[in-house]
Amino acid sequence: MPSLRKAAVLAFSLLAASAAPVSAQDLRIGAIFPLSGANADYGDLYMGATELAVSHLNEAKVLGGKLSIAYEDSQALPQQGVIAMNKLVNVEKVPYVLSAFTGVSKAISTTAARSRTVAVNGGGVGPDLAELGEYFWNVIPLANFEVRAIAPYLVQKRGLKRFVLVYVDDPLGQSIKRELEASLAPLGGVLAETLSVPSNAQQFSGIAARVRDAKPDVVYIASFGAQQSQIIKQLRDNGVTQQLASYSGFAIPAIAGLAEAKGALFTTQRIDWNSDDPVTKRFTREYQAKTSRAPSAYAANYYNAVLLFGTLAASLRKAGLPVTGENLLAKRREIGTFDLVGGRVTFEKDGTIRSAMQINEVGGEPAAVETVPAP
Amino acid sequence: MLQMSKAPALPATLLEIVNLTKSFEGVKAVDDVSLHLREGIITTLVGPNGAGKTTLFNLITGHLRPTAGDIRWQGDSVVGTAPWKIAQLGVARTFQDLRLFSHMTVFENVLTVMENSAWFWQSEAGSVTERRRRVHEILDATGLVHKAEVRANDLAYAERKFLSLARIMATKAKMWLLDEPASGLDPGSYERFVTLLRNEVRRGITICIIEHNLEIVVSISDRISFLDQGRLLADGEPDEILSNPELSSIYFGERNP
Amino acid sequence: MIAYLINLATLVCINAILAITLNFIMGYAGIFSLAHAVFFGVGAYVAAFMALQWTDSLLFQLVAAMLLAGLLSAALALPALRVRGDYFVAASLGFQVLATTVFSEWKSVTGGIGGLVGIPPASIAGHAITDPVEFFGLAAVALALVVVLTTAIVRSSFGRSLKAIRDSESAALAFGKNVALIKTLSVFYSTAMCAVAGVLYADYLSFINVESFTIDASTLFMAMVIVGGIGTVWGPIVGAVLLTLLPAALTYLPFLPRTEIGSVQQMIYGLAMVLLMIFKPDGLMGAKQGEA
Amino acid sequence: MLLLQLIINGIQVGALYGLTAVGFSLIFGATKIFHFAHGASFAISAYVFYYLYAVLLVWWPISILAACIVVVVFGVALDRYVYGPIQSTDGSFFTIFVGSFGVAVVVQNLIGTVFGRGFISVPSALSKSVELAPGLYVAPTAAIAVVIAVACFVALQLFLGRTNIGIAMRALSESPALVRTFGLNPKAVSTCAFALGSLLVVPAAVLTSMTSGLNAAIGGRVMLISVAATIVGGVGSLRGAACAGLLLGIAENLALWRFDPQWSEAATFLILFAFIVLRPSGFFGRAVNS
Repeated sequence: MPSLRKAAVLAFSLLAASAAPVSAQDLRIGAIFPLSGANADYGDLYMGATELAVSHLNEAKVLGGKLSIAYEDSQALPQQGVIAMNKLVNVEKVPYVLSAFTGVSKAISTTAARSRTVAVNGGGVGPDLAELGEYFWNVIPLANFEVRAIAPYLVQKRGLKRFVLVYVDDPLGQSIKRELEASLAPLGGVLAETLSVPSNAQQFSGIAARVRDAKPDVVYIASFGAQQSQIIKQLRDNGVTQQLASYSGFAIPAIAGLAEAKGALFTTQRIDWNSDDPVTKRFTREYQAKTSRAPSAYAANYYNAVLLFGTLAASLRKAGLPVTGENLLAKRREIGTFDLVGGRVTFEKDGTIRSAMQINEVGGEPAAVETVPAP
Repeated sequence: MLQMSKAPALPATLLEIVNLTKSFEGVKAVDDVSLHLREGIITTLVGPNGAGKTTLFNLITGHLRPTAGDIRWQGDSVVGTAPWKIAQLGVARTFQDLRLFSHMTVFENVLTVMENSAWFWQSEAGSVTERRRRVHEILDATGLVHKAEVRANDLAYAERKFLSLARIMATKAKMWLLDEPASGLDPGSYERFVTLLRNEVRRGITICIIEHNLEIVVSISDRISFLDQGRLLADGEPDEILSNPELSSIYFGERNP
Repeated sequence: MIAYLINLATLVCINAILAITLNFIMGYAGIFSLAHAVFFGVGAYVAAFMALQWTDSLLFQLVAAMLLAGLLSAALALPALRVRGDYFVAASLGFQVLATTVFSEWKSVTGGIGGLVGIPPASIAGHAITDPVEFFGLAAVALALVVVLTTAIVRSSFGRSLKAIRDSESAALAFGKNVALIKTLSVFYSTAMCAVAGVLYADYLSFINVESFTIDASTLFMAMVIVGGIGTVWGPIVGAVLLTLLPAALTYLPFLPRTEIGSVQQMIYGLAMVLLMIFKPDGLMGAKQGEA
Repeated sequence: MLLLQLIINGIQVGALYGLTAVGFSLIFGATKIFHFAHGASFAISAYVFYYLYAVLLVWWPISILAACIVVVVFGVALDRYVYGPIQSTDGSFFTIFVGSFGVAVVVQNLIGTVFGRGFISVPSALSKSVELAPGLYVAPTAAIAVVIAVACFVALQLFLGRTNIGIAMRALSESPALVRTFGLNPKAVSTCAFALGSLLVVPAAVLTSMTSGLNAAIGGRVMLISVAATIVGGVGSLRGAACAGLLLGIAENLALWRFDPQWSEAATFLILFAFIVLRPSGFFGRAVNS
């Protein structure tokens, strides 16, 4: 039961928070994750990583005080996200908030900019996340990179030219649609049909009929969470036998465990789990030990987001400056390049990062089918 | 229709019903009825259950639309007119099941009837104090003064009957249609009731009443119209109707083929 | 902490306006609508769209939102109010679902599921309201006006006509009440005031999307009215306070796992609805003699 | 071919909608209770079946039987301990509706807490389609759905037409007094209506768990469809509810032929509105204007 573990982690951190003496040196950051609702799986995943990062930073004692995270539940819903953000900014007065999901991230970005609080996204991949102001950072390459990586691979290496897109009609899905439209034609591929679905839809037998009718070579699915499993299962049940493809949304346990999803291809940012870099090594080893899960790109991103804060806050402390959103932003611009899980990362001007991508196969060994270098 | 000998001088007709028919899925609840409701008198509708008396009321007040025929108020047809407009022309009614404004106080029940339809200002209904005085008067006449602030739902049965009457007294209607207003009243109450009605008629109100209790029918009626199975069988002076053996046998259920 | 309390208080004011306006048609006109969130949404979208495209003037936003919501409801009310009560509930339910689809599909106006981001703060006579305390003041004034106006209407002759219709429509008709007009006017008033809450909401959060205007929101508003006491003046306000503060209060219970707060909150108000209907159908503030 | 495929999909979905709607309509007709928690019954039976069959690996007939028992107990208990007390104090349409609504909210969240809010489905070979004709795929579940729906409906009609209690159930909505003169207790008849009405959701719940899967919020959607079908079919007409359920299922799928999927739910409610405005009595119902 993942929820039990999650509850245990929470109970523990609450106990720890209340037991430990609070000193003026202590630091607190916020996190707005889906902890309940249909996308709680993701929140669970992220939390394992952030907790690990917090314990590593506290062990290292580089901050001059204890670091802790105030978690708020967004249910992956924008409105809940805004309410949570208001609470974090006004009550907890945190300088730094971890965010997830494109919709939630967009929603909290106004508050972030107005209150000069840094918001860091490690999960949402909608390309418009790059345009949310200087206080909004992304430690995850956005979906345009994902589409640009997988499209040439499918068309040129696999010879799959005819695409059908099944997408949730939200900012992420729309941007993937735009990106596919733009990148397929030059490659000689065709986007034969695009089918949008409401985010709460359950029945996909009709969609399956339309997918079959379009006679695709490959079906690209741009949904998230539990709905992805439903789409895959019902497509397979209803006679869609073609190759399935997706973005990093497929990097969750529910998909890995779904028999119907076997063989589906999806992109994630490139992370060499077997790299010799000490940060990556330690993360890989301890994450696996602590959560009994294979490390994933999502986990690495949120680990990185906390680590990034640690690095910035430590150097601010060293310089005798208060840890505020403004100072964190200035410091990030000053340092520019960071050693994080997966290697060295450089921030672009708009607060996003570029990274090499890899293409994975569900249930495939080895994990990565193909590596695409950073553009 | 049985023809009764006509009395020489009848009052003018206020409401005329002309060949009125209403059928529900082929069953004629009111069947070709023609009737004059005359000014300043009490006309009683009698007849066994299912004779179509209440349906006739519903047709007059516009709650139902006739299948055929015409209803004329002071000479003008009112068929197809909305019930609230007919009410504003001057036809008020009570219901067999009372239909009080059950969650409102007695005072409010009467007051709201006095007020105009949808607007906040009450140009025709007089000043606020004037209206309140009038409500008080009516409650006094119906013996409900000490219950003014009680919710209609919490009244005793007889009190509810009187509230139903108080409500109709508050209207400016010229004609009242009363659907079994006295049923279930104890003798003391209905005496008070009959007196009240008589006073109102003296003020110039025209009343049409549905009543089963023959004692009341006798004591109250100026004219009687007898209905059975939707048809008007007789229409005339009380003693004429009540002395007709054929009608009384129908009334008491000994229907002859 | 003060800032957080003011944040909650502002949301309470907005929710109280919604509950009062819903109570107005449910409690006094006997119209049971499960589509209240639609008009909340119309108000919010009008304000957001205007603020993003034309003007940040609160006055213009309010007038436009109220008119649009009111006219839309009147257009719908005319055919829908002809049918029986349970049909109206079903029709309003269907309308709510349909409106949710429109809100998420009409992307050029509503921004789709992604919503409208970065709504500029509203201004009164050129003064932009960005300070949360000022905004709370604005919301409180709006709430006070709605309470006063609604109470005045309920106690007026119009209010009595409304209650008469609720208690017996046929009797009201028989006493010369223009039922269709009165009902339509009351729906117009209720939804126009509901749109005021929408305007405040959009300007306050500076972000809106369809999720705030779904059937869940309509259910929550209905629960506020019912828990507080349907057809009473203070009931909807009490209900709004309780149900708005409930999730915030639950976050302070240390033994409750974070992940379950949403469910526990909904279970509490679901259960409250059941128990109230069994033991005290008039709600917490209801059942005073003579109050109707 | 796409059109034919969509119609077939629609029939499968519609058959299950029809059955569920008949259950709702039966309860509403016989007791005048607007049983909003009918969707909750659906969710409960689906989750009981899922838990026994897919998690505990119980033999399927026993899992279905257990689902039947639990859902009947739930329905009857609601009638006895929630609707009964409400009816005895106030009993207006609205108080019952609110009480029922509250039950639906509680059940949905309880299921979410116990089983999680994510999507689950029962793995079954029955939901795997076979290609009947080129481009035409039909799963065994479609055939099962249609057969069971027809069988249940015929059985129900026989029961209502031939047995004392069945006749009483139809009479109850007309006049409770009439039922008493039959020598039957209206309470017992209402219990029977709840038991039967709740039982009718089981086939749909079980098949849905195999085809499109479940989540905790599924009850709400089922409820919307049932209410819509009851009204479109005409209140009090079981035949109408069944036909309307089928119609809504087909309409929802046919909408996919020309429109984006997010409008398919809207199709349901456009039909509902059309009926409410143009023909409020439904296919077979009585006039209902106030």
